Amino acid sequence: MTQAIGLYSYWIVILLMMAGLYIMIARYNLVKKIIGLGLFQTSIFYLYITMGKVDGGTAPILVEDATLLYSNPVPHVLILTAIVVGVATSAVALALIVRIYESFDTIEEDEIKAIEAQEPDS
Amino acid sequence: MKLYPRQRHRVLQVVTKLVIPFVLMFGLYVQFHGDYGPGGGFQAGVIFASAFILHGLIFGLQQTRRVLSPGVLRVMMSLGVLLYAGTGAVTMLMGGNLLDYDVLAHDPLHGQHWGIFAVELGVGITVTGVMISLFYGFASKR
Amino acid sequence: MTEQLPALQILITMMAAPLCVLVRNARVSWAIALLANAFACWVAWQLLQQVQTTGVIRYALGGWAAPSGIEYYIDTMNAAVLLLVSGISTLSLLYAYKSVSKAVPMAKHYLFYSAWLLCVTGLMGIVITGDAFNVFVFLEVSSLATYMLISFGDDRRALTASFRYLVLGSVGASFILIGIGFLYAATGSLNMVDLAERIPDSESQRAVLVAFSFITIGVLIKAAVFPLHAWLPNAYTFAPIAVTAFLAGTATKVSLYVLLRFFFSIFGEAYSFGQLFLNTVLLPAAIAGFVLMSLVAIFQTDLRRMLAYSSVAQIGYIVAGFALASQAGLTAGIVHIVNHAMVKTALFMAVGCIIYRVGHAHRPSLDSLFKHMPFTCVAFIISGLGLIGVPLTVGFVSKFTLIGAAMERGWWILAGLVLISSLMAVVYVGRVVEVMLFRQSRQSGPESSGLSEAPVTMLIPMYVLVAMGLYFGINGSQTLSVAGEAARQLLGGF
Amino acid sequence: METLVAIVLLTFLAIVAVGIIVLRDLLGAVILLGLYSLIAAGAFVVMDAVDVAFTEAAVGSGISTILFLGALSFTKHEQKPRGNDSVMALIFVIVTGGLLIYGTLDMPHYGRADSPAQSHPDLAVRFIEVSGSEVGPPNIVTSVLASYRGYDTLGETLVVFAAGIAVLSLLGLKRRRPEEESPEDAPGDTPGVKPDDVQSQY
Repeated sequence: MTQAIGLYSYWIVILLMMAGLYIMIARYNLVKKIIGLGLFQTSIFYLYITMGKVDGGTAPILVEDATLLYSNPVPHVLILTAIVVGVATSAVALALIVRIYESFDTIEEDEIKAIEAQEPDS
Repeated sequence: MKLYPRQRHRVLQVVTKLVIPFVLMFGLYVQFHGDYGPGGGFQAGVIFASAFILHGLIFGLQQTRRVLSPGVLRVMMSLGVLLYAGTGAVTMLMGGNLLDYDVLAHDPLHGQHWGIFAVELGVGITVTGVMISLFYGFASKR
Repeated sequence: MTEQLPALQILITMMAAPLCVLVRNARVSWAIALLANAFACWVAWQLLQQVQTTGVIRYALGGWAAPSGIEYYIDTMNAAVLLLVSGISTLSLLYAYKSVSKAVPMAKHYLFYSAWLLCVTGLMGIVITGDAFNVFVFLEVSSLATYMLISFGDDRRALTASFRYLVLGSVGASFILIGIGFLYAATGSLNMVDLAERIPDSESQRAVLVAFSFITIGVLIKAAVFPLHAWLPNAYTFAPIAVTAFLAGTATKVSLYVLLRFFFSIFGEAYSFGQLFLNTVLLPAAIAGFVLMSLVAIFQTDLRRMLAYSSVAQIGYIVAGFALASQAGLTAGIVHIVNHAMVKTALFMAVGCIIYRVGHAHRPSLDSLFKHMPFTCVAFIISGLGLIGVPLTVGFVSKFTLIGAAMERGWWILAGLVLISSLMAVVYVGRVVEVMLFRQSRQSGPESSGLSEAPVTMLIPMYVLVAMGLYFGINGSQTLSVAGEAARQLLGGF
Repeated sequence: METLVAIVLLTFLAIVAVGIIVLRDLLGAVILLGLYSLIAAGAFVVMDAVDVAFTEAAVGSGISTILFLGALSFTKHEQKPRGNDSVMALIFVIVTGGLLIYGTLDMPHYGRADSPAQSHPDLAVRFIEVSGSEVGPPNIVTSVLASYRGYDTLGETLVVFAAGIAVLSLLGLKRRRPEEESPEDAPGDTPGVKPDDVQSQY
């Protein structure tokens, strides 16, 4: 059973990551891009956690039982940091979107480009 | 974000008032129990902030701002970072490397305990401040 | 005290950032920022001295020795880049005081300087650390601060420039995160020195290869190397000009440093360039970068945008130096990092002075500016000559070294193309100089009559950079010896 | 059993991801993203990452959904229909994904206890074996997060702080006075309503 999904779970996660990346670069809507970023990053977190899993292991919280097998805590720590970084990035991005909507009256990338193309540089 | 303070969600308001103390209590639990179970400064900060966000959603931002003014939030988010980095500075003054908590007490284990306590508190304060600020920022545009 | 210097390098600017938010006063926060930066600059200078006498410095954070904890790893290369970043930042801050007061509302100044401090802290944190994951964390600190700094620009397009940079930068950072994840899965380590030891023995060589390509692409995006430079021109054009001057000298340079660290120290020259033939990808990109972007720069009418494209071109030279993967090539690349930072920052400062007085940087309408702003124009011309690579300027030192390195490998075409793109630089700098010096004012309208020289606090940092450019141009052996030392250490691995 | 649960959750994630791609209604997509995070948090629990699951549930499906909703409440809710999707983007994504899958081919399999990551003597093994006596807290993640890699967490706090001041500078915390208010009307408002009226509505 374990062998069967030995790599399978990596692959599904990679597919999910690519879905997020695709939304980020192919969609014109700015909010949708950031949704794609969230999808992309959450899937990366999943990939990391997959790496730390040990079969038959338990959560890395020490208990008085020497025979217990623990899962690897290192990816957990890294991802805790990465989650925070991710939400910080989306917050800044969304604040920018709000301001962009205020000054351009649209959040579609191609329409913004069209408006910008009409403005001279200086 | 549109908030409707004047509408009569009396039930929601009463329930919210009942729930908020428990949310805050849970936040404190997560903050200080992070050594033993899942949790820590960051999660606690988010839970703390969620109590205020709930208050803002139900009673309107004006009311929440009376409880917690933006100036206080600014101080909170700076103080948290200063507390964390300051712990590092103190360990350096006491002869250790940056963030080497061993030197904080006579016994390294106690030092570690105090160090982790201080930095988790710093994280918690900053995260609470920033998360509520984010909510204020997005909610107060209109 | 001396053994705590590496920590002070980061800690002071880091603590100054929240302090700025606490005081909420424009002048005080500016003073705090300037003091903290000057201190960081002094520390970096001390570290450079120390590294050159005692060799590599390793500083275990939290007292946990290397692979378990995070460590600072400082050799000649990072010490030099640290000095560059903190130095440029200090000068730009001095410059920012007047320049920013026009662009940013007074009530937001404390946020501006706080973001600046965070940005510097992030950049220095990337450079000083010896831990792969820590690079990602501080990369994000500096990135978020940079997005914010760019959004302070007074044109509404600053917002979209910042947003596009955010999207591309996040893709880059996520790629780096994926790469580090694969490295961790393949070796179980995060420390750079430890990684370098474990990578050759790893049983997951394919994962290592993927990690290598993802980290490379991610960093190339952040460094704005040619086909991945899309975020840079708008960001540089619409950010407040002091920020542009600061970023042009530091942000891309730090990313290039990360590239060096991963290529040469962690994966090793034999792996990156021997086994993977990285130069077959990197060199064409670099060459296309400096030729095409120089060409594009010629047709720009806005000085800021012209210099931005020129920056992408100059990054091409640096990457070409790396791609040679030889002692001489690396030396050329590293020395050009330093030299270009000085020249480009001075140029953007000059443009900032023009914007401060004239209100725009539209080349065709800068007729006979020399009469009104002689000091600014002289600084622009000298730095412009440095950009072209005229003898006795820093640009000459690095281009001469680069051409020498190319010929050592027998790559005559590269040497020729460097010369050709330098000629293009002559054209785009020359057109500005021609307008400034020789073109007669079509009308002496009210617009140009009241012009005067830029404030002294803007001129001083600019002239410090111009003087340094001249000094290191005439006396090139100093920077070359430091760069040569850094290249030797890089090629030797950890 | 655990692996079975993991597979089921992965399938859920895939379905939600498809939903996010095809949905044009942004509000729906945001809610689905929150759901995605919640399912991922569930999967993290299955994979023993309780701290991560806690954070992902609080942040991914809590705070970040609120932020998205906040942003959406004064921008448009609908993504405009576009013609054909970009082929270049598709090719780029397929190449990237292919490269990643190639990289996993010789990766340690899921759940293996003897992989390099699990057996590094100075990281994973040391943290599990001696963090209790070296640092103290029973929760190893807390020990590593706050002590062994405390400097990373300092950086993380800085990132949060940076996001805070960025939103402060971009949006401000105070309600803007009517004359400062932007001229655009948000969707849902009656166009042409004077600022005073808007004020009195609330």
